[in-house]
Amino acid sequence: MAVAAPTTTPTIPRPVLDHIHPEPTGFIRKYIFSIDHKIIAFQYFITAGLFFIIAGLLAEMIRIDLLKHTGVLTPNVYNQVYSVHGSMMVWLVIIPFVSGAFGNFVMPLQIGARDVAFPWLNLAAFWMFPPAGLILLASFAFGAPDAGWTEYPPISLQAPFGTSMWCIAIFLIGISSTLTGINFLVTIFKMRAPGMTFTRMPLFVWASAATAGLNMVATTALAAALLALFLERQFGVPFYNPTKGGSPILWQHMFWFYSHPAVYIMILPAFGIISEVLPTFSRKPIFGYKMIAFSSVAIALLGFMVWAHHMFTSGMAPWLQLPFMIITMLIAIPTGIKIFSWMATLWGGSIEFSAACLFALGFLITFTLGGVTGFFLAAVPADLHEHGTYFVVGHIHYVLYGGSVFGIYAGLYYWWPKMTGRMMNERLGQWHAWITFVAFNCTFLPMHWLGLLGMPRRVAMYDPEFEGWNIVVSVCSFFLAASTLLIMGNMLWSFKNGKKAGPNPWGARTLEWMISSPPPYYNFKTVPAVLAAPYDFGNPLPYIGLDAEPGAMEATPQSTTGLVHAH
Amino acid sequence: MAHQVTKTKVSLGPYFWLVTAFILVASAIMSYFVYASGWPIGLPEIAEPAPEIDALFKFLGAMGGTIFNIVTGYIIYFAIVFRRKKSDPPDAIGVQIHDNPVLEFWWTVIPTILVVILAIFSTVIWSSLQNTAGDVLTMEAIGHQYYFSFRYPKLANPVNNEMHVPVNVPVTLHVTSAEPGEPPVNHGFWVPEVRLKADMVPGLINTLRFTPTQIGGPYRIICTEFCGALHGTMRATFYIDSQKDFDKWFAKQGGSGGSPGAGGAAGGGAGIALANGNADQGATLFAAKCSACHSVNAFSDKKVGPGLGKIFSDPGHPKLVNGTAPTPADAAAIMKNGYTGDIGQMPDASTNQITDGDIANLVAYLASLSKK
Amino acid sequence: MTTAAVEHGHGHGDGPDHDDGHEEVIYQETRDMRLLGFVLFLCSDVVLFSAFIFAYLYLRGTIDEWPPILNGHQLPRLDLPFAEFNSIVLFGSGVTMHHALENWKHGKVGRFDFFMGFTIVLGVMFLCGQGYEYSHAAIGGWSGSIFGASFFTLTGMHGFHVFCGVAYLAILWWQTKKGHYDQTHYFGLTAGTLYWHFVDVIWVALFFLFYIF
Amino acid sequence: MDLAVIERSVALIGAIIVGVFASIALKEDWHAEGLDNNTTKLLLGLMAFGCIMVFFAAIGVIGPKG
Repeated sequence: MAVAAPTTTPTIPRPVLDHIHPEPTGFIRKYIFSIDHKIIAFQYFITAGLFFIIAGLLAEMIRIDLLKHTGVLTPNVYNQVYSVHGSMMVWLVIIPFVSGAFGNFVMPLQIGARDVAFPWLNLAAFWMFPPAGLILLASFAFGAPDAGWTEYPPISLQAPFGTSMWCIAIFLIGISSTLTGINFLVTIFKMRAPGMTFTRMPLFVWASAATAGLNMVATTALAAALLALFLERQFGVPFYNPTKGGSPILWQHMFWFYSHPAVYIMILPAFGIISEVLPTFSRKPIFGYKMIAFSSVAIALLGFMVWAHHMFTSGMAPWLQLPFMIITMLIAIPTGIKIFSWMATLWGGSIEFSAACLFALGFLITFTLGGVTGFFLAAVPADLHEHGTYFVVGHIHYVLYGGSVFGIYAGLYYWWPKMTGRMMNERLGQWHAWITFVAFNCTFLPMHWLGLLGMPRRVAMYDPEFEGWNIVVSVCSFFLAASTLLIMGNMLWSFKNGKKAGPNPWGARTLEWMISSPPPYYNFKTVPAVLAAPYDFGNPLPYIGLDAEPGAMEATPQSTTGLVHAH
Repeated sequence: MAHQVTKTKVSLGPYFWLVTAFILVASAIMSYFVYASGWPIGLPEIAEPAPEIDALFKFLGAMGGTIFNIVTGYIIYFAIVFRRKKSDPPDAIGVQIHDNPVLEFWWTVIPTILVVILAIFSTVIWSSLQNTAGDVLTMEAIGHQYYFSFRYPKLANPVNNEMHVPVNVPVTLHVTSAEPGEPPVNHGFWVPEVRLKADMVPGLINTLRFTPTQIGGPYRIICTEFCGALHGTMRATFYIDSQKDFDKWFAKQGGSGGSPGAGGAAGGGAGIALANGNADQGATLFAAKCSACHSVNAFSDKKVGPGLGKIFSDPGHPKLVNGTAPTPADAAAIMKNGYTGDIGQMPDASTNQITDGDIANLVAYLASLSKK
Repeated sequence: MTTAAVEHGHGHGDGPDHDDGHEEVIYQETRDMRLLGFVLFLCSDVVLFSAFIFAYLYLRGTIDEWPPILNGHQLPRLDLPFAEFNSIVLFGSGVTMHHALENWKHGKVGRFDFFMGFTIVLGVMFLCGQGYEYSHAAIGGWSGSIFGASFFTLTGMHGFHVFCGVAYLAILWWQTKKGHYDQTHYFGLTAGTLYWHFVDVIWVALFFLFYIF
Repeated sequence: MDLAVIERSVALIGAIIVGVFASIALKEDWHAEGLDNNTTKLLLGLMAFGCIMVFFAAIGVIGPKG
């Protein structure tokens, strides 16, 4: 920064053109400690993917235990397994996937930036993530956390040392998310290509911005809650322990003040992905761009005012239940606007059922069901029956698996060619989509009825009359796990046999498709100027000053789904 | 936009209105079945306010089902009708519309109206849960690792793992957790058939109000907050008895006759309030005043008088007073008035120099012996 | 980074590489981004303190009278007069820091050094004051009661921030000696000043919540 | 006790001085634009408020009674 220069600052109407670091040489700097957002995104993919496998296996252990109403595992093991499964899926899989991986790879490309605002911060944020995961897994050696991913005190105060390790791990993830959030916000505010006004940003960027805001604000609240829990566990500092004047309810307030926005941290980027995939594969402008964009922000804001709807039975002042119930129901309105706009985007389109598109359609259906059961849980009197039962388990899996993970799959099939430069096998991808969709619903739909009929969650053994449905659920969950092998195989297959993607295999119109796949280190030789929102199929592309890769600017994409025999 | 709005009007798609009609009819039929059947819960409604809560469930089921049908129906319809056909050129594109203010207005307003309706409906039922009017039986449920215990007024000792309430008597149930000395952990109290639930939080008292309406049982009392390794096994049984059966059960527990709900019925035989008897003081008293003639073993272990160890639980114990197995009330009456009959003689309280308070303590002590 | 960036700019021959304003543009753009990032960081830090303040108020609301009872007798209030004194020490350091930056902007390096040193001295004084406060605050220690828990945790976190601030200011001072900044390029000093004001303002809240309220 | 009086009087004088200087700084910066200046203004203002609070605490107007 030691630049002696004239005090006058010429104002040039363009964002940071030269905000790019020289390309590193040498394996370590290039692939391990790279500050390139694309490499860091890959690192997030690989790490989160590994954790996804582990957490998935833990989930299957849960289902194996529940095959018998007396339980198969010892209760202690079971409790640790499901707690770590939940914690990993939320903090080590979905959040890193949606904001760490997709946010890092796609967002800078879509706004025409050469990197994120603070590449070194990005690097630091990533390298807090694998240690956190390892600490959480290592906690099995010390008695892993066993009170669920929510770790309610006071029982989590009496748990063995593993719970303290859980605090440390989640704290690290929290710092990482906060740094990423700040980084992304600055990137989106300061580094958009010239002419890319807010209403010309791709919708995934809007979603990333809302998510980054949530990450930045909410996560530090979680850090505080975790710090207090850690201090109380290790030094007996009374925050939560009722016998020393603390309050167990305090934890629930502080935890859910983060963890409800966290639900939107996990789902908003998925919304963004769907908003990119649907227009591309129905060859239509997204319907109601502004409404979708603003509803993301509205959801993010409302998300801060509903946390206590997780606590209707825990003994808040009863009058507090009403405002939280009503605000929670209000969130259905922006969400509904999104769903309807996506439906309208399909209308009159020329829909190509690529794997990504199939997952997007599956997302619409499963997420709608998740939203409907959300109504059931928001209404206080109904929640008094459902709280703490398998109904809640079914609901959370419909929004997190049927929502976030379906979105992640859609995004993977959509951006994989851009990331690797090779296509995946579309047929296999379509099979993956169908099997996942069926197995998913057979796995999680019965849980709602189990809950309503009186099966509480977090139990290692249950009443005999529920055994039949639990066997169904478990068997289907095995198919669901098996379906994951399809996409893994597909990725490996594409590395070897996948055919070259070219810059723009889907005929998409956002900026990342205008450059070669995989993108060069500096992303854009020259940063283009943006003339309009990206989704007007049929019109010429709204970018100038872009020396596009050959083939990118063609209006006619070669179809790669095999359903259409192009050229 | 105007021309595009008109553009959307032309050819919404083949059979669009037919499909719409189908979706709506299907939703209507589904809603009908939701209301006709026990769906979505399908458990008996054994207490107020279960019917109200089920009404909300039915409304939610019908509304949610309809929304789901509409979304899913149109998605499938659009996916079929607007799919890219093999005949289409690879550069085929869809209708280039960006929005439709009218449509967007309505699909913002209608959900808002639905939300308002649902909010009002929920609030009404919510307020019916809050009313404190006319609670007659006020009792306490306490969660332990891993069992429930229940405290009744006028009952010295808590009852474990079994909750009886008389039918048609409004119950105010205070739930909490972890008596002093126990490790404090959260529990939950849930009777699915009543549809109500409250967390049992140490150092905090939550309240449930309901009015049993159907005699029956046993029903499940389920712990719904994770409370330790054996959380899954934590159950208790819940009975709704007729007033008569309840009183019998209550007396068996050592409750001096008359329902605790009956609003201060004369506590115990000979008008002695047995509720606040103290078993420990009773033990010392027994050693001082009774052990000369009575053992604390089975009835057969006779000194001067019979063994009293299992007086309230031993079916073999002879009928003393009114043709029933001895109740605490009977025992109290005998201590007060003395006994003369086929198993011997016992002087009255004044001769034995024991006060009514002593009698209460002794009965409590005998009751505790009978539980062992 | 800037120099690297410039090389890169040459490498790809975009934009007016050779005009003198170019590096300046890069500097300003980088500065704006860092400033925004730093302010956002402060916002998230505010949330961290707010969460603990919420915890303190919540716990305080669970009991009828404050301070709480510990082992049968009610805990005393904290030492208000000393806190007033210590607060003024910290607030004073805020003003001196402000003047340090102003003088730097106007190129008065001598007065900058004076105020910078003054600020750091006051910061250290405040930390010593906190040490004294801790040593004779008879509220049953950190783990004694919810009072000790919230007081020592919150002020401890604040103290940690002040400590980091002092270290940061010292580094900045050293950097000015190394010629890292000139009269128009002093983002580090701006950030340091913002951070120091932020620490002051957090203390305003803590002073009110623990000593007045 | 003595100590308290000294502390209070120092705090009182200090509060006045610091408050005045903070207000002056605030007035000087009032029209300065930019994120950094606006943030500074906000923070300086809150700090001036802190000085006022200390002032009233020192003269015993606010603070726990007894």
